[in-house]
Amino acid sequence: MLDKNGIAKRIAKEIKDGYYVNLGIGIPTLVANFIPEGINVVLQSENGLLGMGPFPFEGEEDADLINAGKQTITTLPGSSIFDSAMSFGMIRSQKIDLTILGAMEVSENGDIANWKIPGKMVKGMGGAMDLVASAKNIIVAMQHVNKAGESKLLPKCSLPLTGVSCIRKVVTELAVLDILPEGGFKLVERAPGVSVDYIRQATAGKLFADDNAPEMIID
Amino acid sequence: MLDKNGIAKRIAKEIKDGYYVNLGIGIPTLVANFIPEGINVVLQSENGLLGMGPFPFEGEEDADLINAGKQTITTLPGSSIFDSAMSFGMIRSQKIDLTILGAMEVSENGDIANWKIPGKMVKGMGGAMDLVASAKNIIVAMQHVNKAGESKLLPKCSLPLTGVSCIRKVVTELAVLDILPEGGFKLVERAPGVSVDYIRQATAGKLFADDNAPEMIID
Amino acid sequence: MINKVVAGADEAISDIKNGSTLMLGGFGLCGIPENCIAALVRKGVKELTCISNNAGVDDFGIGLMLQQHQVKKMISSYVGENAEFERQLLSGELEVELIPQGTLATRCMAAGYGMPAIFTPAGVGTEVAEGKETRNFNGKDYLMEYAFDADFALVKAWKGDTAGNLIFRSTSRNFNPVMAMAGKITIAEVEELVEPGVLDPDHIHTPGVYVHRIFQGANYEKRIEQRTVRPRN
Amino acid sequence: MINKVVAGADEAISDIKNGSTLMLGGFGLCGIPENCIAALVRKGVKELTCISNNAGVDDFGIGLMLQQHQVKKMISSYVGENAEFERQLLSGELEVELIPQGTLATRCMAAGYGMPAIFTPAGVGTEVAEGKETRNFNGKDYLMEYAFDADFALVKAWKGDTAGNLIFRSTSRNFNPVMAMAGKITIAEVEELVEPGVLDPDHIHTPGVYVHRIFQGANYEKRIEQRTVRPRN
Repeated sequence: MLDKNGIAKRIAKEIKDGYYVNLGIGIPTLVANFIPEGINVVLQSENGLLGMGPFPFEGEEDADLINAGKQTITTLPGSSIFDSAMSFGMIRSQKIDLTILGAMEVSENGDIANWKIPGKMVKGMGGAMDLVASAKNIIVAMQHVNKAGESKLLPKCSLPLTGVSCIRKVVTELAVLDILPEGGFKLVERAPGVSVDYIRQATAGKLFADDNAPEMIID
Repeated sequence: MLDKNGIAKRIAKEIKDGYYVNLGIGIPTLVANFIPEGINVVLQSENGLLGMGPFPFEGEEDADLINAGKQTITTLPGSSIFDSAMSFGMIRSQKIDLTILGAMEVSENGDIANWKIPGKMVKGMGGAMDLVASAKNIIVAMQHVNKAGESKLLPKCSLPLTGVSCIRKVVTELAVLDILPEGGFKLVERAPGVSVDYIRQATAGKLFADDNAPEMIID
Repeated sequence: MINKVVAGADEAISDIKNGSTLMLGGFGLCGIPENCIAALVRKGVKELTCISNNAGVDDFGIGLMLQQHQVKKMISSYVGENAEFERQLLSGELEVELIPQGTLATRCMAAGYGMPAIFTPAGVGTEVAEGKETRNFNGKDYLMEYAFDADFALVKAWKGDTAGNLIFRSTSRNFNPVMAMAGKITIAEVEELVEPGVLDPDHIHTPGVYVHRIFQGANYEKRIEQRTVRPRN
Repeated sequence: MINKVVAGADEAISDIKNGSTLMLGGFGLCGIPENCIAALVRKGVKELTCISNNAGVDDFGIGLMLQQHQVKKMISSYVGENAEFERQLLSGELEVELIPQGTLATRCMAAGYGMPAIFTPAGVGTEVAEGKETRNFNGKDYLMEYAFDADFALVKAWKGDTAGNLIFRSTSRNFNPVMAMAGKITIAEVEELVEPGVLDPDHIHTPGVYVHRIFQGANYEKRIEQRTVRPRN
């Protein structure tokens, strides 16, 4: 079973040389720490930056330079700054190769719910609806089951949707799963030490799982 | 009867302190030479400049700095440069207070034709259709009659239109005329030495003319 | 050039009235019009509709106006990190319209560019689409969203000149340029106000034609919401 | 950063084929991609559809491609000053679609911003409106105009870095940034190519994500169409 860093590490392997990538808040942010050496990747922050660098050294924080999670960050040589309209313009026109974001629920047809729980205070969707509606390649980083032990990979989302039929890959603490165009989760890799049966029980949506599905290789 | 400079001079009197103004090619360009002293006006050139200055001194021409008539020009302190989308964005959102342009024909309901003569080589409308469709205040600078002696102020335009019901004021070699919201040209001022009868004969469209219409004062 | 300078924030916002619709630039607390917000609190105008990506924190940004019960409605994409906001929302005192961040930015741009409506795929098939026209182009569904109609836009820039030209610094740019274009009256506060000619025309982000009033702000606090750092080695 | 550098114009345009749709930046002869045009003439591709505000003059700019009969269709707002153009047009060899300049710019922007269509009042009630959807918003009529769909955008910038970031100089900016955003493949030629980090991130007009190939051009002629000067006193 993977911890958060393990999920981030596994997702990092999906990033290819030359990709522009948007990382959501939470586990997706951790992915930046595991981008393989020698691969040129540019991180977009939707508040208006291409080429997001690491956190600043202590004492060098700049209040005018933050990411979409409102964290102080840095630029890199070759960074560019732009306004919010251009930022979502490049998202809508699919200039971003890969979007990685978290989810509360994902359905077997690729719907995602990650912004609202009825009855609880709703903070808002931020840029998530724009990202999922536009991105050509979206990976969801999430826990396979919630704290009550219920599957978050469902036949149909129960929570209000963020986007429809948009997710194609999910990475959880248990597995890597593709969402098939015709519907259903396809088990691609198991987390180390996790059995196919365990994944089957943790997946409420339709699962296509080969008993010989390979274990993932992370490091 | 006014010459071209006279028409430009008279139009310049319509420019108020604090105006952003777009000047078309031809007589409108001459208006810049007659903007009263002490009035702060910013000229927009729709190829992407606010704050158009005079022609450069000989030897200081810059191929990268031209106006919409493709003439070499200069900037002024406080000028700004922008792309064509923003330029027409500010035109459409009515940030330009006054547009002055030429016309082949104007009708009594404010239609304008100035881009196409069927059977002749058509060069294009450039930015004229955008300007007339959006500007809140448009003055047409034109000759009252064509070379054949026919009126260009008509009940209805005969040439293909550039814009519909958009012109509110016309300045010709003979007169200043308002176009009334309910239709019809209203004589506001006569050119020096031109009689109301003369203007009546030169105007094919409906004319509302007071026999005591004043002569214009230009200098 | 046309001089847009006013003495300060109080003069700049003097005609903002109860019930006005305002756009406020900034993302989180980054690039917010601190001086204008302080002046609005001093003036005490109420029943405001605020279009702003976020709603500040309890004791800074729009949070200061919430404390004084000046806001009737927020139109935002994300409103976390604000206990007073939550209290007013749950009590029914405050109305909130949550819209996707890109839709928010593009509805501002539409106003500035004189486009009455735009099409975006954001929110198709979700509750955001309820009551909106959906239209298919090339096999993909889009929502039609209308340009905003704001009485005032309050923006914060780094440098500005007396003709109203603005330059933003780093990611404090965010929503400021698109809101500057979109306000019927646009008020810009800047850290440094200079004479015309000091700013390179090629570097200007917001041409002065969009800015109706400009002043040099004071005492910028520029609070940081999430101070994240890394150790030196 | 991602390196977008190619050796030169010939490599940059090597996959432009007969029948491709191209956007070409520039206004008149100002800010046109001179090196790319020369390479297209060398390559001899034909049946091109060119989206460009103007069509050059007889012996410069797109006029050079017209001389070689490489252009099937021009989509422009103004095409004067070109005798060969007129000859081909009258002989039926060349197809021309004239559209308002703001519509041209905005249809580029729409493509770059992922908006399938936009609304503009330009051309309402004229022959430009024929066959187009007209829609009324707030009492005013607008035409719906579609985003352009161009295989390649060829733009000319002043400075660029290896990551594809572009800075334009003065009014040679014009259509270049909106076309840079709009091409499926965007090729940028620059007067000066620098390493990442040389250009200030706040000064960049076109972020590198929009640019697929970049090279330093050579022998810029930058011809002036209307040399207008004033005497020194």
